[in-house]
Amino acid sequence: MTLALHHCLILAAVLFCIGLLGAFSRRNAIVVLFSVEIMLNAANLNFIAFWRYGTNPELLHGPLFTLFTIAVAAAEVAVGLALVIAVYRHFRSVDLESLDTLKE
Amino acid sequence: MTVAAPNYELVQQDGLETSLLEVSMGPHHPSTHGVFRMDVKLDGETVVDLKPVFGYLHRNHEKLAENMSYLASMPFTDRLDYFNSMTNNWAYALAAEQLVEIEIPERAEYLRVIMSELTRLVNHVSLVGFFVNDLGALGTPLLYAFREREKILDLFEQASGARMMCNYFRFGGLRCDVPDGWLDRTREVVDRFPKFLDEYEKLLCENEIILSRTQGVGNLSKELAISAGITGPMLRASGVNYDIRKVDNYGIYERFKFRVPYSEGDVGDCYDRFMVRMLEMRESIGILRQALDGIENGPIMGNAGKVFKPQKSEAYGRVEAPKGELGFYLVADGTTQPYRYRVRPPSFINLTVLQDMCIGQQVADAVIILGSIDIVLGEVDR
Amino acid sequence: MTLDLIKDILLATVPLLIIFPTMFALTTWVERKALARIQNRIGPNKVGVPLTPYGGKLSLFGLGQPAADGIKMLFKENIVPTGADRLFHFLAPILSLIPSMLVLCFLPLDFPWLNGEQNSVKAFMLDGAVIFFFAITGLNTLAVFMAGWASRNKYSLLGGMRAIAQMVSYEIPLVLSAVVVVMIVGSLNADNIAKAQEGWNWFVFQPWGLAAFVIFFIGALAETNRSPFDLPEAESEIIAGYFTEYSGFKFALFFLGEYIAMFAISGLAVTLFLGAGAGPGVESLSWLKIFWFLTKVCILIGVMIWLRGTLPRLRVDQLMGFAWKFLLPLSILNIFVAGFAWHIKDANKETATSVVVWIASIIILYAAAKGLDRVNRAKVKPRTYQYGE
Amino acid sequence: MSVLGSGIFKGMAVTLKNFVGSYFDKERLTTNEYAWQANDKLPERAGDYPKEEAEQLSDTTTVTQYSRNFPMLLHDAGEPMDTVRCVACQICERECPPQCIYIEKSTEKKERSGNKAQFYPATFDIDVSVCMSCQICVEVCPFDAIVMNSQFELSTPSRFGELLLRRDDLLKSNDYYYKIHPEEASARDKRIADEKAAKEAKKKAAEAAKKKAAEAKSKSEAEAKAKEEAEAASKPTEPSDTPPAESTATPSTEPPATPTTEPEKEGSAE
Amino acid sequence: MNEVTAFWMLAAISVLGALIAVRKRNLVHGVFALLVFFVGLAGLFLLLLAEFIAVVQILVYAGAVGILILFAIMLTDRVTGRDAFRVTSRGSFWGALISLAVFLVILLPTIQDIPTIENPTPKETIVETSTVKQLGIHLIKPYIITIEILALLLTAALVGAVTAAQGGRASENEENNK
Repeated sequence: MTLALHHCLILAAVLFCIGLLGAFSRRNAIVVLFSVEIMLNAANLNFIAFWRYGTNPELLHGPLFTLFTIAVAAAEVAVGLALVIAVYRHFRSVDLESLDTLKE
Repeated sequence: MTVAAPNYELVQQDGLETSLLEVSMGPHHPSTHGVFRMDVKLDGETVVDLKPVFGYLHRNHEKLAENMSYLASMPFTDRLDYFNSMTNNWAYALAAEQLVEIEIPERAEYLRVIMSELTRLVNHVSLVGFFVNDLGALGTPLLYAFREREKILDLFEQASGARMMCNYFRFGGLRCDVPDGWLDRTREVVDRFPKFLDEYEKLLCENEIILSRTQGVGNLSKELAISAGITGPMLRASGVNYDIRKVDNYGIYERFKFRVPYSEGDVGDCYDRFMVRMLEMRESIGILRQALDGIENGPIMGNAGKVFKPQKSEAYGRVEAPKGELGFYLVADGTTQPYRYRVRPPSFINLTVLQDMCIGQQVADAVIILGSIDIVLGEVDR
Repeated sequence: MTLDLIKDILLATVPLLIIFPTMFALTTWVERKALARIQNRIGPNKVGVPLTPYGGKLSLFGLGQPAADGIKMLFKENIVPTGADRLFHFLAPILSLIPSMLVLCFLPLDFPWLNGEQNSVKAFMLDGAVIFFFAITGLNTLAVFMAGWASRNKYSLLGGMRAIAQMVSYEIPLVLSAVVVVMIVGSLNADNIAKAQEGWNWFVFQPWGLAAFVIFFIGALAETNRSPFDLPEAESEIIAGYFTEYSGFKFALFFLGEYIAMFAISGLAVTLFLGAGAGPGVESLSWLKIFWFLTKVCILIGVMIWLRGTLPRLRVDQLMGFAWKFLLPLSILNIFVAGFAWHIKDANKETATSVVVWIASIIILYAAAKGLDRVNRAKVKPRTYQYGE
Repeated sequence: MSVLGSGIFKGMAVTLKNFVGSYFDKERLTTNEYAWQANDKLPERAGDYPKEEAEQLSDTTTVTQYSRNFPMLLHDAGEPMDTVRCVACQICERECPPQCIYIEKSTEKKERSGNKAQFYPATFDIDVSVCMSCQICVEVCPFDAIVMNSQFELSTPSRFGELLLRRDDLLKSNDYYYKIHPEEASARDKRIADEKAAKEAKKKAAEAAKKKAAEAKSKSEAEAKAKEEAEAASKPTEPSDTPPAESTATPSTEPPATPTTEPEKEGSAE
Repeated sequence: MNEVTAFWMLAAISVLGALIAVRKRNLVHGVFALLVFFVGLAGLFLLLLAEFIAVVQILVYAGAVGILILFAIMLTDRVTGRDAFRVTSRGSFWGALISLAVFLVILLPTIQDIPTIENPTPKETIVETSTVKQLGIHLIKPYIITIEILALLLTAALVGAVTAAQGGRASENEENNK
C-alpha cells in the first residue's frame, strides 16, 4: 500500500506531543526551547504532507509556508537563546523553577 | 569519576562568571626555543599574566670554570650561546687578554672580525627563520636560512675543525690558521649572500600577514629598554643608537666603515626587532668585504707565554654578540685557575622584559614576542 | 526495477569512492614532495619496495610513503582519554568524513561510462545541488565541535571553538559568492551551471566572476582550515586544535575528511567558475571532460599547497575581521555588480556595450577592494629606519 | 588588517622560484643523500669498528678533511706498539677539560726507533661518551702523539663500558692520518721535520761552539799559565778563576718528569 | 514497496531523536539527538518530494540552530547534568498526562475525520511543478511583501539577540576604554 496522508499526520501528531511533553516536564530553559523547536517542525511536516496530498500542488502553498515558518523559527531560536543567556547572567541559573520573581 | 581539579580561579567579570584559563606553554612547547616554560593566565584570548620559568638547562658553567685552567674553559664558552660560538670565544679571549700583556698579530685581529661577522649573519638569518616559523609559515623561510647557514658552517669547519663548537680563539690570537683557499671561499659566500638576502626580504618584508601580525605587538619603550639593561638588536629596535662595536672599538673595528641601523619611532615592536636584524645583516656583509680586502699573511698567535698564569687582577671583556652585549668578568688570583668567572648573558637579560611586553597581548602574540627576543637557553641558563 | 536502480547508483558512486581516496593518498605524497621542493629539500624518498631480501631497494621516489602512513595509522594504538564521551569521541571523525564524501556526488563528474542515459542516476543531479552542497558542509562544523567537546581537553575545546567561529564566519562570503553564479545561470543544478559555461566562456573571465572566484577560494581555504587560516591546528599556540586527543585510525579519518573536503570544495569552485569539464578537444573525445575537471581540481589543490608553503598564519581577530569587514561587503557588492552587468548585457547584445560594462565592473570592484583594504589597513605599513654612525 | 596585497604575491613568486630552482640550480638544493648504512648488526664495542679502512668514515659529503671528531694515538710506520709516539707524559690527561682520558704509565722504558728509550702508555683509554672533541689534547701534546680522527659512527647498543676506546682501538698509523687529513698531516710532519732539522743544526752549532770554546779554553789556559809564571814571579796572591764553561743544555726532547712545566706547542705554522 | 519502509525508518529515527532530546539529562547529548531529529525530518521532506525544503531544513536547523544551541549551552552551566539537580519540573507528571490527553482527545479524532484522498496527484507532476525555479517565481510574485517583512524580522532578531546576549558588556567596554 502506498504512503498515505494519515501516516504523516499521525507522525506529526506524535512528534508534536513529544515536544509538548518536553516543554512541560523539563526545568532547563534550553530544553524547553528544544521542545518548542520539535513542535514547530511537527507543524512543518503537516504543511508538507497536506501540500503533497492536497488538491492543486502547483500553487506550492505548502513549501512556501514552511519556508516562512523555518525563517521565523530560526529568528525565534536566536532571540530565545539570547534571552536565556541574559536570564542566566542575571539569575545565575537557567532553572525555570527558580525564575519566579513575578510571583510575589 | 572525579573531574580533574580545575586550575583556574573563578573571576567575577561583568556578571558572566568567566574563569582565567591557566596554560603552561613549555618546556616541551614546539614554539619555545629550547627548554623554556611560560605560565600564561588567559582571559579568553588575551594574556592576563605571564610567568617565565627557566633553569632547565643550567649546567653550572661558571663554577666549573673556577676549577679548570683558563684554556680548559674556552671550549665550554662554545656551549653558552650554541648558535654563535665564535663571538663567545672572542668575548672570553678579550677578557683574558686584559689580564696579561699579550700583543695580538694583525692577521689574527682580521680573522677574528671575519669570524664574528660570519656568526652574526648565521644568527640573524636563523633568528628571522625561527621568528617567521612561530608566525606559522611552516618552515619555508627557516629552511632557506638554514641552507645559507650550512655554507657558513662549512667555512667554520674548514677553519676550526668543528661546525658549531669551534673552540678556535686563543688568548693572544687563534688556535690555527685558516687553510689556504679559505679566504676565497669566504669571499664567494659573502658575495652570494646579498642575492639571497634580497630574495629573503622579498619573501618576508612586504608580506601583509607578517606586517599586520607583528606591527604594534610587544611594544618596548626606549626608557624601559634602557632601564632594564637591554642590549643588542632589541635595544636598537627601541630607538637607541648603542652598538658596542662603535662604543668600545674593540679589536680593529674602527678601521671598518659600517653603520648601525636603529628604529626611528620608539615603539620598538616585533616588526622593528625583525627589521633591525635584517638591516644589520647587510652591514655585516659590508664589514666582511672590507675585512677580506684588508687581510694579509702573517703570524696568527701572539707571544703567548707557555703557561697562562695571570697575577692577581680582574678584567671585564665585552663583545657585541648577535644577541647583545656578551661580557666575561674574570678575577685572577695568580694561580692557573680563575678565582671568579662570570658571564653577562644578553638573552637572559633581554628576557626579563618578556612579561611587560606580553601582558594584554593575545596568546598567539606571546609566542611571537618570545621569538622576537631571540633567546638561546644555553646562554640564559648557563 | 530496483535491481537496475541499484546498478545505476553503484555505477555512479563506486567510482567516486575509488577515485577520490586514491587522489587523497597521492595528494599527501604530492603535498610533502612539493613543500619539500619549495624548501629546497628532497622530500620523502626512503619508503620503497625492497628488491631482494638481502638489500637493495626500489625507492620509486617515495611513492610508498602514503601506503606507509596508511599502514602506520592502522596499527597505531587508539587512545581514548579517560572521562571523554566515548560515543561522541568515536562518532566525531565519522561525522567529519560523511559530509565531505556525500558532497562529492553533486559535482558534475560525467564519467564516460555514464554517458547520460541513466535518468535514475540523474536524480543525483538534483535541483538544489549548490544549496545541498553548503547545507551538508555545514554539518562539518558539528563534527569539529563534537571532536573538541568529546575529548575533554582544554586545548581541543579552545581549538574547536576557534574552528567553529572561523567556519561559520567564512561560510557567508562563500555562499554569497556562489549566489552570484547561481543568479546569472538561473538554476541551482550543477549540470546547468556546467552547460552554461560550455566552450571558453567560463565565469572566471567575467570581472564579477573573477572577484567571486577569489572570494570563494579564500572562503574555501578557511572552510577546510588550510594555509593562512589553519588556525585550529596552530601548533605554536594551542597544541593541535580539536584533534589533539585522536590517534591511530581516527586521526587518519579526520585527515581523510579534511582532504576530501578540499577536493569537494575545489570541485565546486571548478564547477561554478572554471567551467567544469569544459576544455579543448572536449567535443571530439567525450571522456576528456572528466580529465579536464580533475586537472582543474588538481591545479587548485596545487595552489593551496603552494600557499601553505609560503604564507604565515593569521591571528584569530584578524581572521574574523577579514571575513566580516572585507570579504562580506565585497561579495554583496559583487552581487549588485553582476546583476547590473548581466542586466545590461541582456538588454542590448552588441559587443561595444559589453566591453564597456566589462571595464566598468572591473573598475568598481577594484575600487571597492582597494577602499575596503584602505579602511582596514590604515595603521599597517612598512617603516623606514635610520642609521647611526 | 586586510590580507590581499602585492606583498603576498611577491612572496609566492619567491617560493615558486625556489620550487623550480630546486630542480636545476645546484646552489639551491644543497641536501645530499646520506649513503652509509650499517648493513649488519651494530658492533658490540665502539672499538670493534673497522680500524683502517677510510670508507667506513661514510662518504666525503658529510666528513671533509677538516672535520675533527674523537682523538686517536699516532704511531709511525711498522708494528703499532714499537713505534707509538706517546710517552705517557699525562699532560693531555690533566689538560683535558671534561677529564675523559685515563693513562697508566708503563713500568720499564722501551727503545723506540731513533731516539732514546721512553716510557709508553700501558693503558690509554678515552671515554668517547664524555669527550667533546675540543682538540685541546692535540694542542698541549709536545710529542704530536695524539691527533683528531674524523670517524663519528661509533654507536653501540649500550652506553657504559662499550663506549670506552682502549689503547689498541686508538692506535692509528701515520699514513692513515695522511689519508683522512692530508693537509694537516703534511703540515704537522713538515713542522716536526723542521724542528728536528733545527735541533740538529743547533746541536751541530753547539758542538762547533763547544769545540771552539774548548780550543779557546785550552789556548786561554796556555796563555794564563804563561802569564801566571810571569805574575807568579811578580804577585803570587792574585786568584785567577776562569769562567766555568757554560754548559749549553741541549734542549732535550725529553722534558723533566715534573708536571709543572708545559711547553706549549705553537699552532702549526700556516 | 520501499517507499513505506523508508517512511517507517525515517519516522522511527525522528521519534527516537525527539524522545532522547527531551528525556536526556546530559544537555549536549540532547542537542545531538535533536540534530538527528532534524536530519530525520529532512529525510521525510525528501520522501514527500519537497526537496528544496529538505535542503533548507538541513541548512537552517541541522547547521545553524544546532550550533547556536550548543554555544548557548556552553555559556550556561550544568551542562553534563551529572549533578543532583532534579531534571524534571514539579508538575512533570501532570505535563505528561496533558500531552497524552492532547494527543488522544484532540489530535486523533481530527485525523480520523479527515477524508482519505482517493487520487493524490501523481509523483511526476509534482516533481515538475515543484522545481526550485517555480518556488522562486511564486516567492517573488505573490509573496514579495512577506519576503521583505521576513528579511526585516530576521535582521531585527539578529540585532536583538546580539544586544540581549551581550548584556552590559558593550556599554561597559565604552567606559573602560574611553
